[in-house]
Amino acid sequence: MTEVRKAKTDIGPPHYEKMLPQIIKDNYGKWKYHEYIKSGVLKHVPESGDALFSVRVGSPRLLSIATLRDFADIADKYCDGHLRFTSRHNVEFLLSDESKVEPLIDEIEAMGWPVGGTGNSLNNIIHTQGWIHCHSAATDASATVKAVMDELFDYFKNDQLPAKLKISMACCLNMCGAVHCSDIAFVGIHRTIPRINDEGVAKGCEIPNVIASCPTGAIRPNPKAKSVSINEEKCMYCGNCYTVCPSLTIMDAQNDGVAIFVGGKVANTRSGPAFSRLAIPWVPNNPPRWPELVDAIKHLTEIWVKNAKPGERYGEWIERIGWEKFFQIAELPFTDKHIDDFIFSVPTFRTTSNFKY
Amino acid sequence: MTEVRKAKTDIGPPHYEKMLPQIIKDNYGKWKYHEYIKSGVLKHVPESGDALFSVRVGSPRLLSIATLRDFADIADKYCDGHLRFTSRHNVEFLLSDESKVEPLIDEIEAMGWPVGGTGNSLNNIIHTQGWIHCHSAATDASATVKAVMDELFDYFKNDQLPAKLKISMACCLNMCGAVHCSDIAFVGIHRTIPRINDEGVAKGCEIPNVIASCPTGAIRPNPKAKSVSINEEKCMYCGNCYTVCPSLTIMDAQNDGVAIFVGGKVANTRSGPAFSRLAIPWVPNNPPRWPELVDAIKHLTEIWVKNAKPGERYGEWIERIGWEKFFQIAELPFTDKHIDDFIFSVPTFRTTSNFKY
Amino acid sequence: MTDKKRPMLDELKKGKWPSFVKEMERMEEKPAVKDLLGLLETSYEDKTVHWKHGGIVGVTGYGGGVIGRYSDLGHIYPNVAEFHTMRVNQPSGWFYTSDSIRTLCDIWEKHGSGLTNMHGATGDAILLGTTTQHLQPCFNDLSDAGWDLGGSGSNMRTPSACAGPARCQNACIDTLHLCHDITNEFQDYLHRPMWPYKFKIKISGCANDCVAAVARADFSIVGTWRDSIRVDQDAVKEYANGGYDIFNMVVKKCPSHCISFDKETADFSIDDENCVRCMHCINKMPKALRIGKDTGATILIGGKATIVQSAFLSWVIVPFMKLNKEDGYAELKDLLERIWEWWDENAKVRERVGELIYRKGMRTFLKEVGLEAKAQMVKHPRANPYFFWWPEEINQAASSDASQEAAADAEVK
Amino acid sequence: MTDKKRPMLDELKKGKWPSFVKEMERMEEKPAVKDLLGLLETSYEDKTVHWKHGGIVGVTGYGGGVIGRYSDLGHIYPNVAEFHTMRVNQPSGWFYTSDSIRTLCDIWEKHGSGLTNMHGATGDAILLGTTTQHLQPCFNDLSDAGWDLGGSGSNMRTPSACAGPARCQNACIDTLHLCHDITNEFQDYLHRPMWPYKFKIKISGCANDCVAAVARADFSIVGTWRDSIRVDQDAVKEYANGGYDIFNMVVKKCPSHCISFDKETADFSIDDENCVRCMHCINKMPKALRIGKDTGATILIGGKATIVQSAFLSWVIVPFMKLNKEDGYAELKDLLERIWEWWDENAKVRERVGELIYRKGMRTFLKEVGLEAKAQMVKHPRANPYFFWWPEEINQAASSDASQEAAADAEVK
Ligand code: SRM
Ligand code: SRM
Ligand code: SRM
Ligand code: SRM
Ligand code: SF4
Ligand code: SF4
Ligand code: SF4
Ligand code: SF4
Ligand code: SF4
Ligand code: SF4
Ligand code: SF4
Ligand code: SF4
Repeated sequence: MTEVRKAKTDIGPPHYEKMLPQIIKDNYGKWKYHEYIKSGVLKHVPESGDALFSVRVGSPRLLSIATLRDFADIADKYCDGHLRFTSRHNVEFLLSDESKVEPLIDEIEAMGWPVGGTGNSLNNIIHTQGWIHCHSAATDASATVKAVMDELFDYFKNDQLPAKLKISMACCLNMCGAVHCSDIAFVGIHRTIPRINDEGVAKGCEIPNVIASCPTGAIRPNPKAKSVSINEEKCMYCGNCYTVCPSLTIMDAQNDGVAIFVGGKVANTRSGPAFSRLAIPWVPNNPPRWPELVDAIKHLTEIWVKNAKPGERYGEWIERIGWEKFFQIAELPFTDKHIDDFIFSVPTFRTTSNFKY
Repeated sequence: MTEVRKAKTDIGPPHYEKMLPQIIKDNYGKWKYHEYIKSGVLKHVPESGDALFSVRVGSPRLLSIATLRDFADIADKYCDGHLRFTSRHNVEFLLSDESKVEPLIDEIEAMGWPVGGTGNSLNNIIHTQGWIHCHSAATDASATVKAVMDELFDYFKNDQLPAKLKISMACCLNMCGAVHCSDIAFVGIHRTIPRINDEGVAKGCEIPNVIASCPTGAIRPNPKAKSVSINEEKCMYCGNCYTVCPSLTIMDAQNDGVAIFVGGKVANTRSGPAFSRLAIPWVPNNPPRWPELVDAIKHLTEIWVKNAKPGERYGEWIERIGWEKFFQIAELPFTDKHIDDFIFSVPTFRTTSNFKY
Repeated sequence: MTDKKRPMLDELKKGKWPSFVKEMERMEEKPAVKDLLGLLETSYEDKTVHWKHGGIVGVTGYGGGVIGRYSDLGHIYPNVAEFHTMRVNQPSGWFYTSDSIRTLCDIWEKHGSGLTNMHGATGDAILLGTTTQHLQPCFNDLSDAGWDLGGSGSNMRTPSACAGPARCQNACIDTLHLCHDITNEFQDYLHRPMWPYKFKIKISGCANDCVAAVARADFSIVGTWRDSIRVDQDAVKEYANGGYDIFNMVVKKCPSHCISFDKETADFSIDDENCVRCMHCINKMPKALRIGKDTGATILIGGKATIVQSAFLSWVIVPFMKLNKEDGYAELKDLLERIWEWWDENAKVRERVGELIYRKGMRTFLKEVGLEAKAQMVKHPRANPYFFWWPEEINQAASSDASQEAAADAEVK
Repeated sequence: MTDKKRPMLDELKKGKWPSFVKEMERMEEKPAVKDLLGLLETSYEDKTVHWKHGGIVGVTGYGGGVIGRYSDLGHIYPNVAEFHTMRVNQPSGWFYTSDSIRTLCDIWEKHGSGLTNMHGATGDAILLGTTTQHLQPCFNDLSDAGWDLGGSGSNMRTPSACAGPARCQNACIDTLHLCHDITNEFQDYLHRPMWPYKFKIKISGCANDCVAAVARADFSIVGTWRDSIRVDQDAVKEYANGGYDIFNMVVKKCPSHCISFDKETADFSIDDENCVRCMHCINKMPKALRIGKDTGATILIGGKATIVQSAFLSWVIVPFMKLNKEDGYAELKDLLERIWEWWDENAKVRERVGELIYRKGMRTFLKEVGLEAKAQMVKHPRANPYFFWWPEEINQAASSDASQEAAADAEVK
């Protein structure tokens, strides 16, 4: 460290109370109900009869301080200096004065920031670092998300979908952002086994940890080289060994790409939380706009919009019609890749003659 | 072998056609519908308009040739010499002449053989060898079945249950008779780890097979003794090592007993096949009539009869109300034993806040 | 032979359900049975079993069909010191003539205890208890009378089938013929254990699965159809007029909600494309509804009891197979041979086929036995991203480029 | 720094969704950002990443909060040769004042790239990219301004919470207060990695789980209630009169079928004993239905993503806990400490708590942390008979008798 001064540690985050607008302080915990004023605008009414308006603005999540300062100015102008961010990385401006809602919307949209993403709409895409910051990324996050959101933009603006549509993205199997329970999830994947740089392994890696890191036990010690060897048969390219040992290079530009999962959900409502399940094993990395990925997700979205009953989340729709019907309607090939062969595979097998052709 | 003569081999079983009554030969594959005439009596009507009557007689499955000859005589007298056995070990007399049905019933019941077990009744209890013939039995089969059937006899005679009630029994975890998918299943279990006779193991057992036989990997080689050792922490007393190695004695008269599972089903109807699940971890071996076992099964049966809706199999009833409610209604303690901790445990955990108190 | 009192067994002669003790006593004149009764009373006193593991006993030419059994109380009950059972292969569907029963009785009177199990859980007629020296003679007499033994040990086990077309309107396939045909075709596999472990085949004529094929067989054949359920509207109306609650007992319980029913007109119609053929509605209104006409079977694999990796229910590997009597079920038999070959080559000792598939993965199984992946094989697709690619599916050039990168990478570091 | 053209990035400035490229270009005057743009263009050309594993960098006194990052193209893009991120612990519920935002901006303008993620998937405000030498000064300024870092590495990760009582009528617990309280209570665990692996805590005010606690946290706190849903019949009628299809959209979708509704009178009643509190009906008629009054939380454990043993969703370990602000959430914190102690002692390197429980069994976990087994913990009880007995539960005398038998047995053989 260049500097000697040691800062005060363990002070924790600023107290949230300091951040709350007066109307929230007044009605904290006393909310009665909410209404959707229009797409992107929520009205929350407390027992006191006040009214809090939240204007939700779509964000790429990667924000410059220049933009953050713009937001601060907007907050000052319309919200007595109060705003928040959502668990899906949108911005929410908090107003106590209804008359300011439309002006705020006009101004922010004029600056190029879309208002929407509430109710039965496409929510913002949870995503991760990708090629902008993470060494582990099998695909890019920001570009794929941008390309998909551009294409599905109207679903964010309007709230006329059968239900909420939660799309999530992760750039490798570490799945930061927990895409494993989303209506539609896409994940960067590898398709070839790591190339071993023996020298690097010998120098830089804890061999026992490397071996332990493999979900399928594909890694064996290679004493001669003071390194490890990988059983091709057992390796499914998860990259976890690469996470613990940089000398097991798994990046493979020609073969890396994106897998798409569908039908997951987090809320306990009705059916309860559920995992997303494999729909499309691979689309190529095709910068800058990943057309194959965008088409696939658009298609997957549209068949749901077309076939789901009102109120049915993606997975609830599939559960009703059955996965075999889903693959028919989606016109997707069902392959051996779709059949689980990891630890908990057996409970996913169909142990009945009850199915549709 | 005392005798030199070698018999003809590989001739296979007698041809079934030789065994079929004329009415079946005439209408083979041409049946139109069936009716329940009364409990224990089925009427099958083919396109031709004939009528086949089947009288089902409850059997202990262990039958003497004396009794089999009695049955043969009855078959000659009423059925032109034709009878069959069912997949649950009952006897079925096959009549083409309706007028003979009642006389047959009168005669066979007079001999002490109950007619029933059809429709929504308690079916015969599938069971296994027990102490009559198997070295592996943790409990007896014939006596426990007899005791339970005596107690639930009326449910076999009448067909007024909410649905079919399939009770099955196995005398050890090998579960011959596949009790794992029954409305109510009871199974002989051990509760203490095998005692190792090192000498015997060294002499008589294939150590690799012994080690491989353990579902939980509790067995380690014990080179000094040319034997094996067992990790108490990991042994759940399944007895599979005993199956492959007689010198790992697992019988323990004080601690062996019976576990009771509920809610399984085989038919694909409606919900499809399902496993039975643990209700009561242990009741003692208490010959000759196992009163604790009988009471438990009677109780489990009665709460179902009382609470199930028409047409609901045991498991369908529980699925509707939820397992937590089942344990309340049954007034059974829920213990850590009820929580799966084997290979496929995780998918059985409740990953939602949706439950009843 | 002892003249021991048997208070506990006597207790088990009471009650309304037929008593196995009475059955045994009917044979008490046989010394073995008298000793068996004594041994059992002793077991009830001790609360434990008095049998030991069976040694290898059998009949010439066969590796299976006999279960050796010895008592640890042979010194007290000498007549059951040896007490082996023979498994006699039942006729398909367990149909008998009175004479065929008598033949079995006569043979067993001559050679054994006179006690039987009709039937064993796998389906055989079990002749319960005899001595080693009687095994061959007994088998000879059985064989002369046209009977053969069933399976035991690491071989194909005796196939069994439901009553099917002989007695049931729901039979989508000829269960009896198929069972008989397979049993005879594979006699060698049935009698001569040469496999890693047991392999069971069960055949049910419809989804009611009256032989519990899905729960108890490694290879489960379940009859079904491809076209549509036959509806007799008049008969439906009769049920309705008869006061039967069609809506609640049938329509509402349809698992795929594909029945529409008009309570007024009693018009009943099935959206067959969405019917999963679960049999429920047909079961509840047998006079009005019938199985389709284009029938065949669903093939499922892997069913087994608890040991070792916990119980498996069979899962779908062929959604629909048209079982052709004409060509002797060629497609089915061919599939069986391919499965056996793969299992035999790859399984560990005492590893059931379902457990092997679990270990190797369905993808390997399907490829090796030449089946195509179908969505009907799963309840739902995998949730984890741990799937594999076959070499031909990936860009091979890449790996080399990649290695170069790797190298480059290495330098940079 | 290069003046490379960026056709692909330019492409990503088009379209209606806000462009991250434009955001980056707003900071282009910063050399690091210019290089970052170049590096990214290169990644798009190469179709691969150009970052390497991070080394150990950080601020004095902390083991976490900073993610070290280096480029493998440092020779071409020197200003991102080092490009570490700092995780700033967000205020509960992500509420900010414009001034607090400006403060962060000023500090980050001085010390870093001027790029952020608002927010990271765990919840922190991420300051995206700076050099090693700026880490400490930046932290000092943050600390002086009242900000602290969040978690990274094998420690407790930054807890997060939904808007809860600040903005939502469904809040069954004070998510913001609880989140802030826990974060401060466990500062040491948050900043100093000393555990086998990461441990995440997320707090949702109700079963809608708006922070995806069950999917993304090892320890998931989900608000709920014990009494009954509050129904405002008049409001229900308003929905009905308004033409809202209460029967199909609400009643029929109730997972436990515990709502009765009279289409004529619009009488709406809930059988609360059978309500599983899934929130659906409340969500659909927020003006008519409200959460109960006797509120608390369900505690679930084990949630995590794919690596290693595939993704787990958290499962119930405490069906209902009354979270007492008064005693500073003593019960909850005590439970956390017990769980951490057991996990810390027993887990392998990089073994999440859910994976440890899977390996050791719930029975061990429950015993070690002192929780009682409850039926609410499982979807259904075990199907296999592989359960264990604690020494105190079995008849100890036995084993010795048994050994004697064993011996006897051995002789006989
Ligand atoms: C602002 C936010 C919480 C926060 O603290 O940031 C939030 C706020 C609300 N959620 Fe949420 N939810 C938020 C993330 C979530 C998540 C988490 C996620 O998406 O990653 C979930 C679970 C996702 C899932 O199920 O897969 C979630 C599942 C719900 C549900 C259940 C939806 C369903 O399918 O049944 C409701 C109820 C509803 O919408 O009727 C709900 C309802 C609401 C309400 C109506 C609650 C209220 O009255 O204030 C709020 C407005 C919803 C809306 O946007 O229309 N919220 N909500 C989050 C906004 C994210 C965003 O910017 O889009
Ligand atoms: C005779 C037998 C087949 C055989 O070849 O031996 C048989 C015969 C019939 N079964 Fe079965 N089932 C027979 C064992 C089974 C089994 C296997 C078992 O019990 O181990 C099952 C699956 C068990 C399960 O689901 O757990 C079985 C599930 C059914 C069902 C589905 C019941 C349900 O819960 O939905 C039906 C349909 C019905 O009863 O409405 C059925 C229907 C029938 C019908 C009505 C079919 C027909 O029209 O002929 C027959 C008379 C049923 C009755 O007893 O009321 N049969 N049936 C078996 C009699 C066993 C016994 O002695 O009790
Ligand atoms: C006789 C019979 C029980 C009965 O009373 O009906 C039986 C009896 C035995 N079975 Fe079984 N099994 C019998 C049907 C079954 C069934 C049910 C079925 O076949 O439908 C099962 C469950 C289904 C399955 O196969 O998984 C069954 C699963 C086992 C197992 C566990 C195998 C597994 O992989 O789970 C064993 C253990 C072994 O094979 O080592 C076993 C082993 C045995 C042995 C040979 C004991 C041993 O470990 O060597 C028993 C001999 C008892 C005796 O002394 O007569 N028996 N066994 C059944 C065969 C009669 C027949 O041929 O018809
Ligand atoms: C920044 C962030 C993604 C983002 O863009 O938002 C992130 C970034 C990284 N995660 Fe993550 N994880 C982030 C939230 C998550 C989440 C989601 C969550 O916390 O809600 C998950 C899934 C939930 C979970 O924990 O299971 C997640 C699961 C992982 C894993 C897999 C851990 C596992 O047991 O499954 C790893 C691998 C590891 O830790 O070695 C990982 C590792 C990493 C590393 C440190 C890469 C590595 O292997 O060292 C990434 C650093 C990227 C970079 O250069 O900045 N990250 N990571 C998130 C943290 C920001 C914040 O503090 O707010
Ligand atoms: S998902 Fe993978 S690549 Fe993306 S940020 Fe997380 S660890 Fe890095
Ligand atoms: S990539 Fe994954 S599967 Fe392959 S060796 Fe590495 S850890 Fe194992
Ligand atoms: S269940 Fe066990 S004890 Fe009973 S017959 Fe089968 S192997 Fe023997
Ligand atoms: S009894 Fe079962 S669990 Fe115990 S050692 Fe033997 S095989 Fe393993
Ligand atoms: S399985 Fe089907 S065909 Fe066979 S007896 Fe049962 S109902 Fe009839
Ligand atoms: S067979 Fe089953 S799925 Fe098909 S219509 Fe009848 S009840 Fe419904
Ligand atoms: S989780 Fe519940 S309380 Fe929290 S914001 Fe969502 S709906 Fe409101
Ligand atoms: S909260 Fe859910 S379970 Fe309870 S009544 Fe409403 S919809 Fe039904």
